[in-house]
Amino acid sequence: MSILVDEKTKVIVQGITGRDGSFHAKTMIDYGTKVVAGATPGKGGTECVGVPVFDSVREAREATGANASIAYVPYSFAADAVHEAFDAGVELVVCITEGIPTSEVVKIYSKMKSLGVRMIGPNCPGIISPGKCKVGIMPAQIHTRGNVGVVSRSGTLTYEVVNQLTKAGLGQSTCIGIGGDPIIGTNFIDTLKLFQADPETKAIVLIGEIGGTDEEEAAEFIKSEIRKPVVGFVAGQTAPPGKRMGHAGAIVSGGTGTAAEKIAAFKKSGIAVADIPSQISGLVASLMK
Amino acid sequence: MSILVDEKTKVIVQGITGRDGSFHAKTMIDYGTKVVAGATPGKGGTECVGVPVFDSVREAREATGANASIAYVPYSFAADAVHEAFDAGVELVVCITEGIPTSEVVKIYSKMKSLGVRMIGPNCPGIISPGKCKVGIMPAQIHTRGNVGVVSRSGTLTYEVVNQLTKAGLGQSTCIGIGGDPIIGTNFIDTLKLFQADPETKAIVLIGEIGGTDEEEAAEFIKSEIRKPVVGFVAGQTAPPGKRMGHAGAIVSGGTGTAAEKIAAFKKSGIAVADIPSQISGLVASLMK
Amino acid sequence: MNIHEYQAKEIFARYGIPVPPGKVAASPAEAGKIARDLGKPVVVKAQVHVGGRGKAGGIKFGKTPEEAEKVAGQVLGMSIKGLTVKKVLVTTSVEVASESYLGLVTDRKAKRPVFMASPAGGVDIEEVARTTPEKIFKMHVDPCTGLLPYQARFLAGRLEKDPKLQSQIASIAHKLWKVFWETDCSLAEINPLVKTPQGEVIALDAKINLDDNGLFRHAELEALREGENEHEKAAREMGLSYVKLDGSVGCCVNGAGLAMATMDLIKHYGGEPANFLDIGGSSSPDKVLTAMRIICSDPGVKAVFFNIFGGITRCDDVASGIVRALKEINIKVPIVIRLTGTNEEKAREILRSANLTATALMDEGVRQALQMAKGGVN
Amino acid sequence: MNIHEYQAKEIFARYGIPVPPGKVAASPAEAGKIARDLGKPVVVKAQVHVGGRGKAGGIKFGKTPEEAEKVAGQVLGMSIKGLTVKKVLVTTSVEVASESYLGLVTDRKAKRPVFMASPAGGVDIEEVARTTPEKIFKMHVDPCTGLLPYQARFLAGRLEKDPKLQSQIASIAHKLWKVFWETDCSLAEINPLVKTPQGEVIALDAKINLDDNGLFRHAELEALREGENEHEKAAREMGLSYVKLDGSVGCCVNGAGLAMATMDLIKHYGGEPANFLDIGGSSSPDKVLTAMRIICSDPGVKAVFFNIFGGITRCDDVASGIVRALKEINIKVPIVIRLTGTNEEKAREILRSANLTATALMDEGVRQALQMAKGGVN
Repeated sequence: MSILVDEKTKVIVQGITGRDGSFHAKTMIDYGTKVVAGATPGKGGTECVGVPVFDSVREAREATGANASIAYVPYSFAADAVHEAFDAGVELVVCITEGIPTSEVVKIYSKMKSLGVRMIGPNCPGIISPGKCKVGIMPAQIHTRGNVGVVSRSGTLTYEVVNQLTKAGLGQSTCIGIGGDPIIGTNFIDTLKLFQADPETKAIVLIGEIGGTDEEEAAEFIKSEIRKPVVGFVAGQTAPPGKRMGHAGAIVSGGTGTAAEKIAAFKKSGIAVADIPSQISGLVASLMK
Repeated sequence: MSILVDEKTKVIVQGITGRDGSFHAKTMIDYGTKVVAGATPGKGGTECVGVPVFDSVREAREATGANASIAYVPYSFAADAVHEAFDAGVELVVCITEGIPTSEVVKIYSKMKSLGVRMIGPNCPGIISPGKCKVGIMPAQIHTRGNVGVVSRSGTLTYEVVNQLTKAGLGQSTCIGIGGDPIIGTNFIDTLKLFQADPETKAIVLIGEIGGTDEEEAAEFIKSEIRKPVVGFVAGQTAPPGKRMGHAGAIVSGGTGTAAEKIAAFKKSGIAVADIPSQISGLVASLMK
Repeated sequence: MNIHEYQAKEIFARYGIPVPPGKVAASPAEAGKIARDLGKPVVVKAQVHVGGRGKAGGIKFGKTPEEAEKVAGQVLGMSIKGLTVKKVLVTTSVEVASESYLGLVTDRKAKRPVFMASPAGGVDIEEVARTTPEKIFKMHVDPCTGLLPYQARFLAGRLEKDPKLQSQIASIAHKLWKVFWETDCSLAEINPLVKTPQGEVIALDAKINLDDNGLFRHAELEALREGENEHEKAAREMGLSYVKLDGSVGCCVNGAGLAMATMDLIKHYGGEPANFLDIGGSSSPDKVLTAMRIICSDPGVKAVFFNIFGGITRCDDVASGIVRALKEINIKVPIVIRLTGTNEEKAREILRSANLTATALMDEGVRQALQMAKGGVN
Repeated sequence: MNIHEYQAKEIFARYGIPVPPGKVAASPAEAGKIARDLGKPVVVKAQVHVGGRGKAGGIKFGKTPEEAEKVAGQVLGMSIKGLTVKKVLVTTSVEVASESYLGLVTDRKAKRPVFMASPAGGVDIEEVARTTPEKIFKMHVDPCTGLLPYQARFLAGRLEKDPKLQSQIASIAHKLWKVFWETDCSLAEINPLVKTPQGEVIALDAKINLDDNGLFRHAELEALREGENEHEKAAREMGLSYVKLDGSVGCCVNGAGLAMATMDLIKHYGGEPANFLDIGGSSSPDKVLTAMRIICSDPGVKAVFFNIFGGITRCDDVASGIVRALKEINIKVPIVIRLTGTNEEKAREILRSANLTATALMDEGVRQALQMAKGGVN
């Protein structure tokens, strides 16, 4: 097993005919992901990287039975693309796009909850179940199949950690980047629940960063609900308050959202905390023994 | 048993301190309904018809554990009252008010579906499970406990029919007026499902009227899903097209929504159709034998 | 409530939907002046609350201001389906390369608004729905998000192939949605939506029906109400629902469903109802008085039938109203009363004191009223 | 993005939220003229993007225009928490009977906007939240319906007892919601919201933070951006995220999380980062060039550390950028490069040809950079 995506996942690429869309569609296909269709308005009936293209997600889904989509769409159109996918009956939408207005994400979240569907992101690298399915932009070659579940608000920092795990012989069940925006569709707790229920996942790596209180809530949840070893790391210990550190969500404001608070919460909940990223694989290895 | 309301229903009266609110709260209490609280902004801490009044529905619900509410609120504030009740965690809201803009009801319906709660109405007389609980404005004395479920888009026409049933010795499990507006929270099919599942209900009377296609859809549903005898009646056979017959929803437009079509649909589905209201009790009696 | 094409086009223009320039005229001279000011060939269109005015000769062309004045003279005052044309809309004549349909209504089944687009424009959309439903494309609008860009794009794509025209149509769709939602419409329709040979998309006609329940928050739209006669106006202002019909038995009923059932029952027993009249929920003698004035003003009425099932409506209030009406209005037709329910006994006493009786049964009441109407004497 | 009080008040006024009349001034003379035009005693308020200006002496009263000019002269040019005051807001002085708080922020946990009201106004709301949380009343707003009347009523009821004042506050709450939602705010706050002895409710202060992600659809608000230095501006325009810090190791990293982790690691090994810099997803040599210009303009920087984990970012693009930067910019500090991932080998070749080397390990790179920064020689 694994979580959210696997061999059965059939993916529509929204914006497949764009530069990023076609590039990543190809890397996903090369990895073995079942990319069954693309959707670009006005390009219906054509083909792109060997995949049939439809004018709308609805047509793409009806023709292929896809159950997931990934949106490579500029920020001004990305919210619309997610709505389109949900309205077409897609159950899992991965939204890579950075820069979507928070108010639009609020509306998407509200719709998501009322339909009982799921968005990963926005502003995220996507999700990969190594050896099975990749729906995202992460470099595939650093991943290997195994039993560590990785969840992170970051992109490249996740690659750093996964790379390490792989080199240390610790494969991954699923790696998910949940996104760096203040409001995201799938958060730590949502993911932790899935990892807890997944028999393939034997240990969990949770990579947080400053801003918000998602890590604190995750810590509480881990303490009461997670029966698998968890290794935590929080980026941004040296970030000054009031400044946005790249990610729209990475900001210490009003004295809350500091790395120190998050690390304290992790420790209080019995999570093994890595001081620096390179300690993570060692901690995982020791806990999995 | 019975449907939706019974001895366990605990009711908040929204707008209890108004003229209509206090009058109907009293008749409900006299009937034995558990009216546990009233809510009127600015009147919190007072008492009305022997019931404690709160400023908000939230406070009323938290203090009393009420699970239903009824809104006696003018049309310009009624939609807000329904939202307030749902936001406070009330699961069943009866909205008597006539004249709420359709766009407001559309928004309420959308929220209702996403929260998994229920509104009866608007523009309806409410609901009564005779001998147990009355949440509405219907004259209580014409009802008697028994095994006929009555569902209707009308108010006084329902009284007419119920009165007849009672006089013919045919008591009712529950009588529900679903409302005369084009968009209503609970429709025929919703109610039919409940009557089918209710062991106390042995036969169903369905009173439709011109406008929309609710009756046609109910007929289809009855044919495939309902295993209890159904007697139908449709008001408005003599209504001219294009004219609104009182109820905002009672209008034949574009050649659809005619009584003739609805009656034909009923007959096609094997529903016993009464030509005139006074035939209804006879048909019910014969089918219940 | 229906409003005229010229009023709907004013609303469209306010929201930025392109409509041909034009103005409304009440006289041929006015129409001629508008045509002169426009400086182009015009169309003169009858403004009446009824469909099919084209076939009835209510739309005519005027190449010159003189011709416009002449045809306006023909259209003004003409009768279309029983309605007299009192106003015409004079607009520039538009060259048409193709016609399509774009409209929005409330979908009662889906319980949300639905957009409809059809390349079969300029004809009755209900006819298209019946004969070639595959030519109608639908998109439901989520009240939370409003019309989404992908939906507007879909609709536009069903009407035109050219991306430039598609984006014009998508933009019109967004504006039409705003018109519909912000002004509480029950229908907002462009039929035909035309493409000109120059590649512009224009709303050649405009139809708006307003949700009566929404009017309280649009005073400026309520002011557009017209075509009501004094009785309809009096009924509305008193909170009564009244629809005039052609029969001989006047009806005064509490509740819309019961009122319809009463009409049906009159028909069932071989008569014809003279009207639909619902005196509404909260009874008052004043309402009954107004209702009687309205019903009895119809010369076709040969008898009046009261059908009251007391709930919130109190029978004694209605009885008092009837007694007062008999004193204050010169009523020349017989009255048959059926009442039962709340305060029935009190009501009977009040009626007795005025030498009136009442039955408790609807069927009996209707049969009596029919007999009275046939007899024709007081 | 933060905007000034006077700009926020302009937005408030556009939405009908009552604010005291006033204008912004950049010189004492201008301030005096505004005070004269207002014809009343005024308050002169420093306009700086930082809190606590009152305590710092940035708010002063002027009973006469002359006094206003004088105090404006004191406030203009003063330094508050390191920021120089370049503008003052001159508004009429308002008599205050009581102060409260009304604000809206995005609640990251509930994933929707939340209204906050507190009778404890005029003080730091975060302080209130910490010390007396029971004095803060919250109401989440459903994005589908917006602020509902019952919610506005609830909030108003927490601030005042008098129904007239409550309805003024409820109306302000509705307008504040529109400001927040329609202009893509991340915070919209009135602190204090004051009641005057005459029974009027007025927004005495105004604070708005804008969601950076929403600015693309509000060109008029984007134009309010100020206080950026040239490097911050250059970074933003090139799509880089840059935050200046006080350490000695300049950082150039792809990805915000990795950039933060890099800073933390520098600290972990005993150094101090000179900046946060994320060169973003799609790499290009131009971006690297701009990043180097910005980093090296900081005189505190003693060494530059590149930390690149190639994914979408291609290592060869970054290497090319570094080589170009070394040619085009006069770089006086040593550069340490860590790179791995997409096109790593190509990148190493490019670097080799310019006599540069790169490590593949982050920890090693950081330690080297620290050594270099301490050594201080190229």
